[in-house]
Amino acid sequence: MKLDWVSGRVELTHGGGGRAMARLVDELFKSAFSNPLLDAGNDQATFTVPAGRMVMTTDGYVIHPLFFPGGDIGSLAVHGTVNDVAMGGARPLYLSAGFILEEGFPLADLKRIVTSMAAASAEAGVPIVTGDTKVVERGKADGVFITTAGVGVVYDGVEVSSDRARPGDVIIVSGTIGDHGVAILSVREGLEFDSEIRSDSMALHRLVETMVQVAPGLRVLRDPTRGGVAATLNELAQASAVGMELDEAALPIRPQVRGACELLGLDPLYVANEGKLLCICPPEDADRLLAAMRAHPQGQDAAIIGQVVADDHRFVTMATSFGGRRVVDWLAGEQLPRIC
Amino acid sequence: MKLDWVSGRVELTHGGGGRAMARLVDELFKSAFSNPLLDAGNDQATFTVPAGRMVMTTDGYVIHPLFFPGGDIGSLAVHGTVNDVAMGGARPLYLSAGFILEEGFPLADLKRIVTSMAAASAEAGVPIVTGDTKVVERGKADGVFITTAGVGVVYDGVEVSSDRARPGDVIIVSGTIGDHGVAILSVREGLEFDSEIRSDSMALHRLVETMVQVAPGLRVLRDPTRGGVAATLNELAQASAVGMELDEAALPIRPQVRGACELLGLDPLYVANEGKLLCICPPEDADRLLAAMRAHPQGQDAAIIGQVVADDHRFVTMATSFGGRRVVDWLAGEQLPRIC
Amino acid sequence: MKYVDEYRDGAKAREIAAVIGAEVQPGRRYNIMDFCGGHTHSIARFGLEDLLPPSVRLIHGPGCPVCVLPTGRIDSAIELARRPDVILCSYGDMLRVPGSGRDSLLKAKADGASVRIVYSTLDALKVARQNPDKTVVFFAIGFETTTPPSALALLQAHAEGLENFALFCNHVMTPPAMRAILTSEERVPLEGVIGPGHVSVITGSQVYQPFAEQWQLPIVISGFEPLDLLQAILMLVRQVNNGRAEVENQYARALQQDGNPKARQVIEQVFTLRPSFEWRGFGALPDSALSIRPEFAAFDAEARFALPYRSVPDHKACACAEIVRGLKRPQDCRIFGTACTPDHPVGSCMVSSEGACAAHWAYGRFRDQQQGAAQ
Amino acid sequence: MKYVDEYRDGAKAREIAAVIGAEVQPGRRYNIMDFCGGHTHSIARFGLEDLLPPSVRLIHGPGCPVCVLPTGRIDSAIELARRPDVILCSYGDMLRVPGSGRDSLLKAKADGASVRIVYSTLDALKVARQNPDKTVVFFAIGFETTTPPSALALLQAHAEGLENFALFCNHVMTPPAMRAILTSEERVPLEGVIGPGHVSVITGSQVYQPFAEQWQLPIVISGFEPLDLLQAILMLVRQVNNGRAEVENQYARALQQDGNPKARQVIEQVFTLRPSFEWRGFGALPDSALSIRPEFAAFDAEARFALPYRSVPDHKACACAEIVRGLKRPQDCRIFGTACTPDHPVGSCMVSSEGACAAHWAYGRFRDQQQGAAQ
Amino acid sequence: MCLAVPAQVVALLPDGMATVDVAGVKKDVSVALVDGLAVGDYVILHVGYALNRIDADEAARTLALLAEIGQLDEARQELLDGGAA
Amino acid sequence: MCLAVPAQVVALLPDGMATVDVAGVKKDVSVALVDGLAVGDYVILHVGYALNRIDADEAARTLALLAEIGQLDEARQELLDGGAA
Ligand code: SF4
Ligand code: SF4
Ligand SMILES: [Mg+2]
Ligand SMILES: [Mg+2]
Ligand SMILES: [Mg+2]
Ligand SMILES: [Mg+2]
Ligand SMILES: [Mg+2]
Ligand SMILES: [Mg+2]
Ligand SMILES: [Mg+2]
Ligand SMILES: [Mg+2]
Ligand SMILES: [Mg+2]
Ligand SMILES: [Mg+2]
Repeated sequence: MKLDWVSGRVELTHGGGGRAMARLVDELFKSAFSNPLLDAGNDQATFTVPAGRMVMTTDGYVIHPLFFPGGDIGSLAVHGTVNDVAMGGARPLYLSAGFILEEGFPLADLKRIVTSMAAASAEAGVPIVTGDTKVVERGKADGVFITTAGVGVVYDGVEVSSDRARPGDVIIVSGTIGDHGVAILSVREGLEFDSEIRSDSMALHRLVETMVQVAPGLRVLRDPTRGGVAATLNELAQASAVGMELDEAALPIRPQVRGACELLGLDPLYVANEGKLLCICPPEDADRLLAAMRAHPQGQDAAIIGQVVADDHRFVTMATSFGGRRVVDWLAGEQLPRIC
Repeated sequence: MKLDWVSGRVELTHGGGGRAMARLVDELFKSAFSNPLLDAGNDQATFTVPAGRMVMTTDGYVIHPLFFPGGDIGSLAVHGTVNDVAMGGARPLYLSAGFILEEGFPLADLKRIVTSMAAASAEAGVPIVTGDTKVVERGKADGVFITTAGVGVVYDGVEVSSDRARPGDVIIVSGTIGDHGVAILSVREGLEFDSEIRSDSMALHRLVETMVQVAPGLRVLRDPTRGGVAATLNELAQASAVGMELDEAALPIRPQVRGACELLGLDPLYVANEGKLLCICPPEDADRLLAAMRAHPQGQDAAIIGQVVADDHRFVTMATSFGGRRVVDWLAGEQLPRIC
Repeated sequence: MKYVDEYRDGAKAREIAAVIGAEVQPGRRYNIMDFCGGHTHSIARFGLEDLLPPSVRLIHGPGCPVCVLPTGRIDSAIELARRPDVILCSYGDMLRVPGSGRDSLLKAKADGASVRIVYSTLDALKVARQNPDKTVVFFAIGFETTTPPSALALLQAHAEGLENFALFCNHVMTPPAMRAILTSEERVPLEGVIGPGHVSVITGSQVYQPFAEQWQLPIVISGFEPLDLLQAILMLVRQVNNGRAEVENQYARALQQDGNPKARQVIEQVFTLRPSFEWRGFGALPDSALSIRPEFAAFDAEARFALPYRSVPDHKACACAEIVRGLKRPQDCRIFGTACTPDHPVGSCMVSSEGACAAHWAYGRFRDQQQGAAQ
Repeated sequence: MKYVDEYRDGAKAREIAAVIGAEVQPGRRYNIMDFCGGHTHSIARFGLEDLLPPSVRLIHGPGCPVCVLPTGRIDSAIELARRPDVILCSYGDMLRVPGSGRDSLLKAKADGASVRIVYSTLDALKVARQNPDKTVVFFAIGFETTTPPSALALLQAHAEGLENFALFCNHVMTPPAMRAILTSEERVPLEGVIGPGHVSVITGSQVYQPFAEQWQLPIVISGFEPLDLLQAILMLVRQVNNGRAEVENQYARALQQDGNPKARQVIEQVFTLRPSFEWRGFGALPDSALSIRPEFAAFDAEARFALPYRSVPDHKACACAEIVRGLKRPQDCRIFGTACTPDHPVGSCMVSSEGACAAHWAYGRFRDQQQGAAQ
Repeated sequence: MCLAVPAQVVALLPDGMATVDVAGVKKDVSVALVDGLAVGDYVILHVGYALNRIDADEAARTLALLAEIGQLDEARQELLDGGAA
Repeated sequence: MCLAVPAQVVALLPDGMATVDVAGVKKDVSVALVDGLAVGDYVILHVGYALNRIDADEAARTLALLAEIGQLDEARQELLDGGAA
C-alpha cells in the first residue's frame, strides 16, 4: 500500500524506525533531494574537501504559518542556512536537514514543503546530503519544524567576523528591509491583510561571491533576520565595541512595507529579512562594493545606510529624516514570534 | 534583572531576537559550551581542516521524557550525533546545536539539559561550535527539541558504508542491546517500572578509533538506534543486497532488559540503543576485532552475533535457541515513539 | 527469570521434539489446533514448527481477540475516539486494526482523535481521573483472561464515583468459539487442541470437558513457553496414539482445575451474556460475548453514546474469516505479503503479533521463500 | 502614504522648527505637556526635541493608558488569564506590564495561562466564536479613542448571543486626568498643552474649553505626525507670546469640533461612569473611568467573576507615579536604565512605546550619554 | 495605544465592514462608527475600527498653512541671507 | 493479548495492590483477583493484574516430567547409539 499523498497524514509509525518510516524517507526525502552523497543511504554523508578554512552553521525553522507569500518553511530552511554559511565569507557546500513532524500533518503539505526545499537547494546549487526525521504526537509540535545545518569553504583571503567593524567603516544593506516579516504577518491569523508584499527569502551566496571578489577586505557580513536590521547592528556594535550611525533617509523600504508597518505599529528596522545582508567594509571599498552589489541581481537596491563610529556605549543611532537623532535599540516591544 | 534560573520559565521574548534572547544565549549556551570557535560569536563557526574525506550528519532529538536513567536529551543529542559521525569511520571534530524551546519550559530544566550537553561534549572532546535557539508558543512543542549536526574527518584508509556487507562477513555488536529503550520506557507515563536499567547513551568514537586501527578493512559501522538491531540490520541487508543470519543465543542482553521486555511484550531486537554499534567485517578480521573491542571499556560485552549470507530476498533471520529459525523483520508492532 | 528460563531450554526442546518425532506413528495425521493467539505467537517466536515432524501440523485457531473482532466494532471504537468529548483508551494492539475504508484508530489519532495506548485498565482509570471534562472510554476487548481487569476497573470507577469512565465492552468467550469451530459444516479435521492456558487460569479446565467428550477430541491446556507447548504437543500425540480424548492440564503450575472463582465472580457481577455477538469469520454467535449489566449502564459506552452496531463485510480479498476458523492458512490468502503486510494490514490477522498472518509473516514467510527457492 | 508622508517632510520640519526658534521670546519659558502617549511616541520616534529651542520643553503627560493603569488592575487581568475556563485577549502592549511580584501576562502565559494578543476587538470576538467552551475576556483598556471599539464588540456579542464573551473594562477618560494634573498641589508649571488628537476625534475639542478658561492654559489639539506636532507647538508658542489661552485645533482634517457623536452614543449605551477608579500616580479619581451598565452585566468580567479590586503599591524605586503627572522625568528615576529597562520593565512607563520612560530609553538616553560625555 | 493611521476605503462590505487600503495594504475593518462613507473616502483607522472620516479640504488647509509657515521662513531666510551677503 | 508473565510479589500495598518483580524489574500491579498472597509468592501477571498464584510444587512436577522426557530420550539415544556402534 502506497503513501496517500492526497489525503494521508503523518502517523507515528512514520517516525518509528520501521518500514513505514523507510518508505516515507525513500518516497519523499530521498526522491526529492536525490544526489550521490544522500543516495549512498548512510547515517552520514562523506565528501572530499580541500585543506583550508571551513564554516559550519545551523538554524531551526519554526515559522508560522508554514506557507507564506514568497516562500515556505522548506525554501526558508535552505536559504537561511545557505546564507549563514555565506555570511562567514564562505562558499556553501552541503546542507543537512532534520525534520520534526507532528502526527496528523497532511502528507500533501509535507510534500509541498519538501519539494520547495529541494527546488531551493537545487537553485542554490547546495545539495542536502544527510537528514533525519522524527515524528511527535499531535499537539507536541506545530506541523513541521526543520533544522538545517550547512558547511562551506571560506574564500581565500577573506576574513569576516562580527567583531571586525572599525570606526569609519561603512554599513551597506543589500536591498529593501522588512519584506519577509511583513509577508509573514500578512498571513498570520488575526492580523491578515492583503498586499503584494512577498518574503525576500533567497540564497545570497552568489552575491557574497561577487562581493568578496570586489572587496576581499570587507569586515563583516550578516543577514539581518530575527530582530531585523536593528538587532543585527546592535549585536555587531556589541561584538566590535563600536557605535553605529544610520541615516533614516537612506534605508531602502518598500512603500507597502512602510504602510503595513504603520498599520500595525511596527518599525521596519525590527522586522525580519531572509534575503538581505548587511555588510561592513572599510570606507575605501564602499563605492566599489556598492556598485558591484547594485550590478548583481540580488543587490539592485543596495544602499549605504550608515557608518561605524567610535562609541564606548556601543549605541546604534539614527539620524531621522527630521534632523533629529535617536537610538536604534534592540527590540523590546511587541512580540512577533515564529518569524523564521 | 537576571534570568531566574530557579523558578523562571522560557518566554517568547527569549526567542525574539532581542536583548532577552541575547542574554539567554550568553548566560546559558555560550557560557556552558564555551570554546574559541563558539566564543567568536558569529552565526557560523570557522575552523581549519586538512584535505581529505569528511563526513556530515544530523539528528533531531525529541525524546520523551527529557530526563531518564542514564542521561537526558542533552547528553543524548551529543552522543547520538558524535556516534553518527563515528559510524562514518570518522573522527568527530565539531557539533552544531539547534534548540526549539516551548514557552513555559522551566529554565532550571533547560540549564540542567544544557549543562549535561556541555559535559557530554567535553567528555567526548567534540565541541559545540555554533547553535541556534527558537521559542514556540506553549502547546506547540514538548519542552525541548534539540537537533545537532556533526562533522568529522574520515580515518585514512577506512571506507565504511551500509552497502558494503558481503556474504561471509561477520556481524559484531559492541555490547548489550535494548538498554536505552527500556530505560526510557521505565519512566514513561503509564508504563513506569522500577529497575536498575540505565540508558547506554555514550559516545563511541574512541571505540571506533580502536576498531579502525585493528581492522581498517571493516565494511559497515552503524549504531542500532530507532528500531533497534532488527531495523538496522534490515536496512543494511537492503542496502547491501544480502541476507543475514543471527544467532539468538549470542545476543548480549541484560537480564533486567529481558525481564522488562517480557513484562511489556517487547522484543529486545527492536528496542533502541544509544551507546552500541553494529560492525560488519570480513571474516578474517573478526577475531582480532572482537578481541580489540572487548579490551576497550566501551566494548567489553562485544559479541559476534551472526553473519552475512547471500540471499536475494535480503532476509534477516535468526536461529532461535531451540534450533528453529525465524525472520527478524522490521518493527511493525506496538508504537514506542519518542525513544530518541 | 524463574518460571520462564527453565521452559526455554533449547537443548531440552530438541530432546522433547525428538521424542515427539519418535512417538508419532507412521501414517497417522496429527492436526493440532493451537487455539490461543498467545500460543500462535510463541510457536512463531521460538520457531517450534521447525522442530516438529511433518505429520504434526499446527493449525492456528480463533484465540486472538484482535483477529476475531469484526470491522463494525473497530468502526464504533473509531467513532467514539473521534468524538471531541471522548478520550479512547486502548491496548496498543488495536491501533493498527483496519476499520471500514482505510480507517484505523492510528489514522483517527493522526486526524486529531484522542486515543491513548494503555498498558492496563488501571492506567485508563488514571486518565479518567486526570481528565474530568472528558469521557474516558476503555476499549475493552479480549477473552476471559482480559475480562476481569475490565470488570475491576468498572467496579473501581463505580466505587469512587468516577462518572467520566466507561467501557466499550467487546469481551468474548472461548467455548462458543470452540463450539463454532467444531460444529462448522466446513470443519477442519482436527486430532487435538492445545487449550488456552491463561483463559483457563480464569475459567478452569472443566469448561472443555464437553468438547473432549462430544467430539472425542484430545485437549491439552498448555502454558506459553516453548517447552510447555512441546510437552502439550507430546501429550496430544500420546492421547491420539492411545485413542484417548481427555482434557489434560500441562499448565498445572498456574492453572487449578477450578480456575479463579474470584475472577469469575467479578465478571459475573459486572457483565451478563449478550444474546448475540458478531465474530469475524463466524458471523453472529449466540451467547458468545458479554455486555455490561443494566445496573452499570452509566459506565457502558454503548448505552451512553447510543452506539448502534453495523456489520461491515471484510475486505473482499481478505481470508481472515477462514483463517480464524482454521480453514485456510495465511499463505492461502492471495494478498498475503503483497497488499497485506504488517505495515499496511488489510485484515485483522496481520495486526496482532498473535494473529496467524502476522505470525506467518514473521516466520513462515521465510520458510515459504526457502521452499520456493528449493523447488 | 497620503495624509502621512506630507506631514513627515524633514526639510519642512526644520523650517517650522526654525520659525519656532525665531518666535520664542528670550526669557520666556514654554513648558508644554504632550498629554497623549501617541504624541510622546512620535516626538521620540522622529527626534523632535532636538529641533526645538531650549526654552521649549516638552513634558510627557498621563495620556498613555498602559502607564496609568495601576498594578491592581494588571493583577486582576493575570488572575483572569490564569483561570482554566478563561482565555484573555489583550492588545499586545499589556503583556509585559509588571503586576505584583515579578508577574506579568507574559509570564502567566509562559506558565500556561491562555493569553491571546489581538489587534482588534473584532479578533477577540472571533476567538470567542471559536472557543465556545471557554469564556473569552477582552482586557479593555484605553482612553476615549479605544472605548468605542470595546463598546461595539460588547454590542455585537449581545446581538449574536455570544454568551462566552466578556469585557474586563478599564476604560478611562482624559478630562479627569487633565483636571488632576492641573489641580495637583505639586502642579508642574505649564505654559501649554498639546491636546490628544484621537481622543478628541471622539470627544470633540470642546471638552478642553473649561481647562483653557479656568487655568488660562493654551491648548492645541494635534495630529500625530511630526509636522502636526511642530505646528501645534508653534501655535502654542504663539498663544503664549500673545497671551491667549484658547483651545485650537491643529488636527482639523480628522477632528470636527463636535467629535464623533455616534461613537459617543455607543459608549453611552454600553458604559456608565464609575464612581471612582484608581490611576497610577493619581490614586483614586472620582468619575474618571467607565464601567459596564448593569443591563450588560452578563458581559462584564468583573461581575461575572466577582473580581475584587485590590490596590497595590508601586515598586518602591519606581517614579512612574510622578512621571505620569509630569513631576519627574524618566532620568530622575534612580533605576532608569539599570534595574528598569524595556526588557525588564519595573514600572509601566517602561513598557509601552508611548510610555515616557520607554521613549526616553529609546531617545533621550542617548542624549544623556552624550551630555555625560561632553561634561 | 492611540495609534491610528489614515486609510482609504476601497470597498464597502456588509455588516458595517469595509476594505481599506494603507499604502497598498488592504484590510477589512469596521466602519460602524462612521456614517455615510463612500469608496475613496479616507478614514482614521484605530484597532480595526474607522474612528472618523478625514476631511480633504481641512487637510489641504493645514498643508497650505504648513507651506505658508515654510514660505514665511524661507522669505525671512532670504532676507537674512541677503542681509548677510 | 493474553500475554502474561510470572512475577514475584516483593511487597504488598494497600488497596489490593502489590509490587512485583520480573527479573529485577519492579512494578506496582493489582492483586485484587488473588486472595492470600504473601511476599515471595509468584503470580501470573496480565495487563497489570495478577491472575493467579503460581504453584511451586506443580511447577516442580512439570519440570521433573520434562526432565524425564529428556532422560527417556537420552536413554533411548544411548541405546540407539550403542546399537549403532
Ligand atoms: S494476509 Fe491480510 S488480507 Fe490475507 S487473510 Fe491475512 S490479514 Fe486477511
Ligand atoms: S524607569 Fe522604570 S521604574 Fe523608573 S519610573 Fe520609569 S518605569 Fe518606573
Ligand atoms: Mg545559524
Ligand atoms: Mg540564520
Ligand atoms: Mg537519524
Ligand atoms: Mg545569520
Ligand atoms: Mg543522522
Ligand atoms: Mg543517529
Ligand atoms: Mg540562528
Ligand atoms: Mg545512526
Ligand atoms: Mg476524542
Ligand atoms: Mg486561562
